[in-house]
Amino acid sequence: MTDIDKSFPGVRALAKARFELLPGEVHALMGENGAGKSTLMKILSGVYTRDAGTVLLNGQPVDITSPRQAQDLGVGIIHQELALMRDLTAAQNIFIGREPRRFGILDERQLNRDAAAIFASMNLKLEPTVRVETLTIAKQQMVEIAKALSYRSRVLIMDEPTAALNDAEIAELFAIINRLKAEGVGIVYISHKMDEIKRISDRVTIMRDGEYVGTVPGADTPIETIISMMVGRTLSNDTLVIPNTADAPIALEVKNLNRGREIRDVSFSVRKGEILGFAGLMGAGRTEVARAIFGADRRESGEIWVHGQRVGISSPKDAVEAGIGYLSEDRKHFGLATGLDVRNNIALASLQRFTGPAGVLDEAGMQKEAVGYIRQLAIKTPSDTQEARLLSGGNQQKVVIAKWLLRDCDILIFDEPTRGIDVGAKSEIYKLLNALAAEGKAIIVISSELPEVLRLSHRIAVMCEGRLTGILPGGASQEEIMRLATLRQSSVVESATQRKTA
Amino acid sequence: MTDTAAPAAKSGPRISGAFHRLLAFSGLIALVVAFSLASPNFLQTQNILAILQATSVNGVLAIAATLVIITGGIDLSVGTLMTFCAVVAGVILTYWGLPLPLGILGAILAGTASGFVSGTIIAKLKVPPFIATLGMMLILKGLSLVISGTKPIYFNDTPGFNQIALGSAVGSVFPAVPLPNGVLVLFAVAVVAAFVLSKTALGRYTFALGSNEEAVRLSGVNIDRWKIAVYAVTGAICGVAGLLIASRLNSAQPALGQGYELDAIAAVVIGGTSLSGGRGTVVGTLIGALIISVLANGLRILSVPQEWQTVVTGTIIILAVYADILRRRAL
Amino acid sequence: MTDTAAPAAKSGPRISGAFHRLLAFSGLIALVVAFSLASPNFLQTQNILAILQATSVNGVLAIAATLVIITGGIDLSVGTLMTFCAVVAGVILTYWGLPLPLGILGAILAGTASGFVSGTIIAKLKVPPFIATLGMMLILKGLSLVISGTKPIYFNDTPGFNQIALGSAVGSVFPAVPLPNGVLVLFAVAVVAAFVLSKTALGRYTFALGSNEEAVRLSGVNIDRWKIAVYAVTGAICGVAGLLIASRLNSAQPALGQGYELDAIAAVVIGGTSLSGGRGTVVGTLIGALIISVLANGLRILSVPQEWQTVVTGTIIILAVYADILRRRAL
Amino acid sequence: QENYDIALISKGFQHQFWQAVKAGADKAAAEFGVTVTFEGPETETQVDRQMDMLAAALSRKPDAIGFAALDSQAASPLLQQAKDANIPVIAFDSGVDSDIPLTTVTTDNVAAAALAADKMAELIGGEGKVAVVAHDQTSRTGIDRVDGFVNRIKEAYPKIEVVSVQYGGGDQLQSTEITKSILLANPDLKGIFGANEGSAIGVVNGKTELNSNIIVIGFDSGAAQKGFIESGAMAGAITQNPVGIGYETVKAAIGALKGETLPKIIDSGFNWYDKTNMNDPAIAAVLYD
Ligand SMILES: Nc1ncnc2c1ncn2[C@@H]1O[C@H](COP(=O)(O)OP(=O)(O)OP(=O)(O)O)[C@@H](O)[C@H]1O
Ligand SMILES: Nc1ncnc2c1ncn2[C@@H]1O[C@H](COP(=O)(O)OP(=O)(O)OP(=O)(O)O)[C@@H](O)[C@H]1O
Ligand SMILES: [Mg+2]
Ligand SMILES: [Mg+2]
Repeated sequence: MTDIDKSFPGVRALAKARFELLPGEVHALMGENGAGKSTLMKILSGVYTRDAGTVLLNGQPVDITSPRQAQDLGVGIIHQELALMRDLTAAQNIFIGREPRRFGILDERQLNRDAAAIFASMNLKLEPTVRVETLTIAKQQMVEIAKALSYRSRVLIMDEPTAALNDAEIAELFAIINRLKAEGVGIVYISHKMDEIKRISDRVTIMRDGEYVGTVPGADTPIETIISMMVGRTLSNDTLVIPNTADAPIALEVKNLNRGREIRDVSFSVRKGEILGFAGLMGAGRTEVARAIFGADRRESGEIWVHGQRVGISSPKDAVEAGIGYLSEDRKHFGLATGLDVRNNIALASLQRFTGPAGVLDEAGMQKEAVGYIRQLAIKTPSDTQEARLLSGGNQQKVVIAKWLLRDCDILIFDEPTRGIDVGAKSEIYKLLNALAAEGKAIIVISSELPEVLRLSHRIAVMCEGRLTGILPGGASQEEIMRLATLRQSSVVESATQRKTA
Repeated sequence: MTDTAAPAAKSGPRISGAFHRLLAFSGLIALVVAFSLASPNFLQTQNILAILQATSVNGVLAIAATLVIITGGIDLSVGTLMTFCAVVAGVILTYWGLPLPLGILGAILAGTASGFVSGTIIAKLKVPPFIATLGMMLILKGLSLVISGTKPIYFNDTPGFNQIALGSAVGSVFPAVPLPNGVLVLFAVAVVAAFVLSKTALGRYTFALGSNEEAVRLSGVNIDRWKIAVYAVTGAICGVAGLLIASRLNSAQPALGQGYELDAIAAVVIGGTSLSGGRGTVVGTLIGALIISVLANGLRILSVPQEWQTVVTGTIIILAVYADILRRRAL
Repeated sequence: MTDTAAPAAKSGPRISGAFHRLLAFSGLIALVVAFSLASPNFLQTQNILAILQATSVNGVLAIAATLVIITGGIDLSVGTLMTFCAVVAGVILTYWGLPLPLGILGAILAGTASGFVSGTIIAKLKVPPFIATLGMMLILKGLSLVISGTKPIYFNDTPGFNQIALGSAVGSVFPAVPLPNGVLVLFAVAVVAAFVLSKTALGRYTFALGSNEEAVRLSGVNIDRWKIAVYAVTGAICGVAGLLIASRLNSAQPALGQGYELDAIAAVVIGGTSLSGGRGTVVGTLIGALIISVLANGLRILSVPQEWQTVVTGTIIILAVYADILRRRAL
Repeated sequence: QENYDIALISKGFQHQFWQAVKAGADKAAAEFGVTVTFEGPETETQVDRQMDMLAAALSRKPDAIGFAALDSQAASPLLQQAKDANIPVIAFDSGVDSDIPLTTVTTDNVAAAALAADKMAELIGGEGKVAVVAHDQTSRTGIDRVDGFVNRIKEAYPKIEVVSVQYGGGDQLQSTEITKSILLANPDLKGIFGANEGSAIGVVNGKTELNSNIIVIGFDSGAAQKGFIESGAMAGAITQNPVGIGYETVKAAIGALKGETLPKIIDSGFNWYDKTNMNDPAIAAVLYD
């Protein structure tokens, strides 16, 4: 792909962008949020048509105008934003458009068998007949991957496939990538996780502001070089400082929280000025705990105490009024009001503050705050009145974060806060969380990225199968966390004693 | 949920699934029980046949509407399209004097063609389904009047015609159960539609489109083609409804039909199909249509004054759907 | 629009924005031009006033419907609620003989209360808006007949009443432009609704709910309260429509109203508001309502036979919306 | 005297004409000590809905049925069912094309509308343009009244031209808008015939809104039309005798149940009424509010 241009109303997404992929190569595409990575790959896969430039496939110029044509040419893609049919089953999603038939009638058993075979090849435990809607984001992501694999493409584009995945799944994905590589498939790999790039990529192409910056070999280029190519400067790498919060008053205390099989007798507390990390494998129930505290889902039993007072929370409104904010892991469905503009999304949780007499809104005030956060979080958007759905994935995530920052809660629960966020912005957000903690806020960070948990948390809570299996001090070893994260029910007694000592 | 593990865990949901599916009828059953207690005339063979007969046309229309509603669309033209198809049959059989099978074919083809046009306007011109089918509703309403010469067309010269709805193939075998053919047609349409929805590619894309159209497109499926196909099938089913109503009235009434779309859509939604698409069942729609006709019939049997009939109907429709929501929540 | 960015970048989109907003009227303008050329009687002051007057009731109803449609809901009860409010005014003014302001207040309160009930059923019982308002539509239809005693209530004892729609405050100042008050009421409602939508918290939540209700809930907003508020406001506006129609007919006609919801929703959708919620404008709705009445008026002025009127109307509605889609795509 | 249960299935329910029929039926019910129910579909196009009503009425096993057919052919299987169940059927309003009804209580709509044409001709001086605003393009009464009026004008008054016939569904507001368009399109129009109550009221509304002074002839009565005639906004109207129709229908049904022989047709008649004769007892008796 050479000299690719693409503009959207008010945005120049790509300007003379360039990309080259060899068979059997894993070629990482890097860049800040909004650099144009997804747009470039959507052009390659026929979702968008380019304004200018040429695309060569096997040396032949091609004009890819539809996803169908891309498929026929052997180009497959895993989209950054999940593109699943939520009402259909996993198997039906994977084979949409290519259903096995017998005498013109769908052969559902064959379909499920084929899907099960793909899952097996991915070491994925998933029932083909489960409705996608009921799956967690991570499982949905695995279904997307399975779907892309099923096309047996010669070129496979993976746009942040691991953003929602845990280490185990990532390892599985990398095994798959290595297998495909051996079969001669060319893979475009987009990710903001620097360690992955080092582990998997043969070459790295870096983009900035829609332009080509350069291509470097993956293994022997220092990460710092890549980052500085991405952001145009070098980042400082600050280390974890654990403040002494032992005497600080308890901000949030959760006692004996229960809900079905997902949450079993979870109790913990967070002090003012403390960051409590939540680690665990996919499906451990961390999101469930957060949602139950926040009143997003009903809980069966359990008490929630805020600043030493027991609070009755039966809806998110109660929680917010009690000073609790919750950033959902699923920004598309639970975070962003996609039709509203950036400004209103940022103000959404704090609209009351901008409501004057007679219900009239203070637009100027909203704009001021919104512009402030756009600057602080470096949200790439033409203006604060851009519709939120038109932002790149990472920038959408920043908008949702801004919403909760503006709301100024005493207790913040961040579920996968840096999903899809580039390295530069990530370190900004870490700084921000530290600053918020220093201000005396109590913060819970749920993350599937262990390094993130380790870097941020003053204490680390670990969950497994709906149970809190232990709370470790900050800076604990990865091995210790993994041990608790895989602690099955039989050994819970042990963890209970551990919890007391923690 | 994804555990393929213990069979015990599996059978649990299954039993309760069947039980809950039975409960779906609960609104309908409650109505039937209530009316039976209130009037001895309600649960008589003749009256049950009358209710089924009264359900047949709306039931078929509602099944037609179910398909497009599952795609996340809507079809406001089902009522006037039904009439248009009836008129086409009238023109073929009475004005042109052609044989019965051609009339049947003509009505169904007219429905298919009209659905094809609606579907094309929606898929190709990207006109929202509400507007496209609203336009078609008006166009078809006018055309029915035009081609019929604004008067009813009678089928007196086609003696077999009224057998489509009124004859009783069942009754000729079991005289005790003179089930009208119209009801058989309804069930046949229901079975075919349910089969199409669950077993064919068309059905799969119907759900997929309603679930996430963009995702289907990104999967390389020619969504335009399938969308048009769904509207065409809906049109064909409206053609069947046209034959049913014409047969029942032994005439094609060109002015009838507007307003019928609301009853059809109501049956679909009462039956649990979501207007936002992606989910729905033919059985649900049938139940919805039955609830509407049982209510109408029962209140008449009880001689409830007409102005109160509408009040009660409105209230019970809300309650029936609310009961269904409670049931699902308990699920 | 509110770019704080470079002034150069600002003026660009602004000009084209204004230009495109003008183009939004293009369907309407094209119709007006076409009818003016076809008939010398079309572009006469009196006929224009007649068109505006004819738009007033449907326009107000359509504005009412716009609000709930932006939340992603729907209100099928707007037509019969309008009638119900008219009947309430009739009961207060004629049966009880109370003074005019109480009648006006009563109608608007009745509308608000009914909207409150619909909203509560939708928000608290989670009954889909289609069903809740379908039920309310039937309930209100029946209640109108019941409380009026199934006969029209005349306002002969309240002489000022017909001035609400028919008098001309403008005409008494500028005799050359006898703009009926009904049209002023329509514009007043439009201005207030546009203000509420764009400047107030209620308006913001209206859009937010339609955009992603779950995200709004998870932002700690009491979505039930706001949803109920939107339906209540919609009901209040229906109350205004009830006063308008009653004033125009100098009577509350209890049987009228059903079917009006379709025209109202059509105006909303023709005006570019999406039935899936999250976007819409009052100006668009006004244009939609005007397109409908210009079409009806123009075709009648041209004495097009009625059966062809519906055909032409259907076609032009589709074309007008298609033209609007092309315009947006070019944007 | 037995407490007979008589089911009346009419062509409509909410319109004042049908409410007057109902009033007459209720009056007879009270007088003879029988029970009467009264139902009709929403609009006069909903033939199948009327069938459902008739079917439900049959299930109720009433002693007798009164039936105003929207389409008499369509009803024949159900009428046969009534006959088989020995339920006497009385037709009312317009006739039923069948020998099952024992009698028909009816008005000749064609002749009634022709009388309206005569009056129109007389009032506009025998020449000029007139128009018709009717309720329904396909229902029996709609067709009969439009045909009756238009044909009479054509046959008897060559100098009068019917320039427009439009249908407003009997909806007052829609009829108002239609009238205004007709008036604006034909500034030299002399008169409009409103073919039922809703249409006639709409015509007067439209005329008043445009300050026109054309001649309006209405059909049916009701408080509004009576008021318009008193105020001069409407020249006069044709009235059927709906109260009488309802009354006679119930009376005939009772007669049939008692085994009396009934005449084939019971003509309930029609009258022209205007300011001059409105208060005559004979006319006042057939008008309703
Ligand atoms: N449909 C669209 N309309 C308008 N602007 C768009 C559209 N799609 C993308 N953009 C803009 O184009 C730019 C590039 O977006 P793109 O999604 O390619 O970024 P990205 O590199 O994938 O970022 P991320 O890492 O956040 O996913 C962004 O500024 C984005 O706001
Ligand atoms: N919508 C749902 N319906 C039914 N079960 C669900 C749903 N969402 C999650 N679960 C189940 O709840 C449990 C925990 O959920 P979840 O995977 O979100 O936990 P988590 O610790 O937050 O993991 P993740 O790493 O995915 O965020 C799992 O057993 C999962 O299968
Ligand atoms: Mg991206
Ligand atoms: Mg989670």
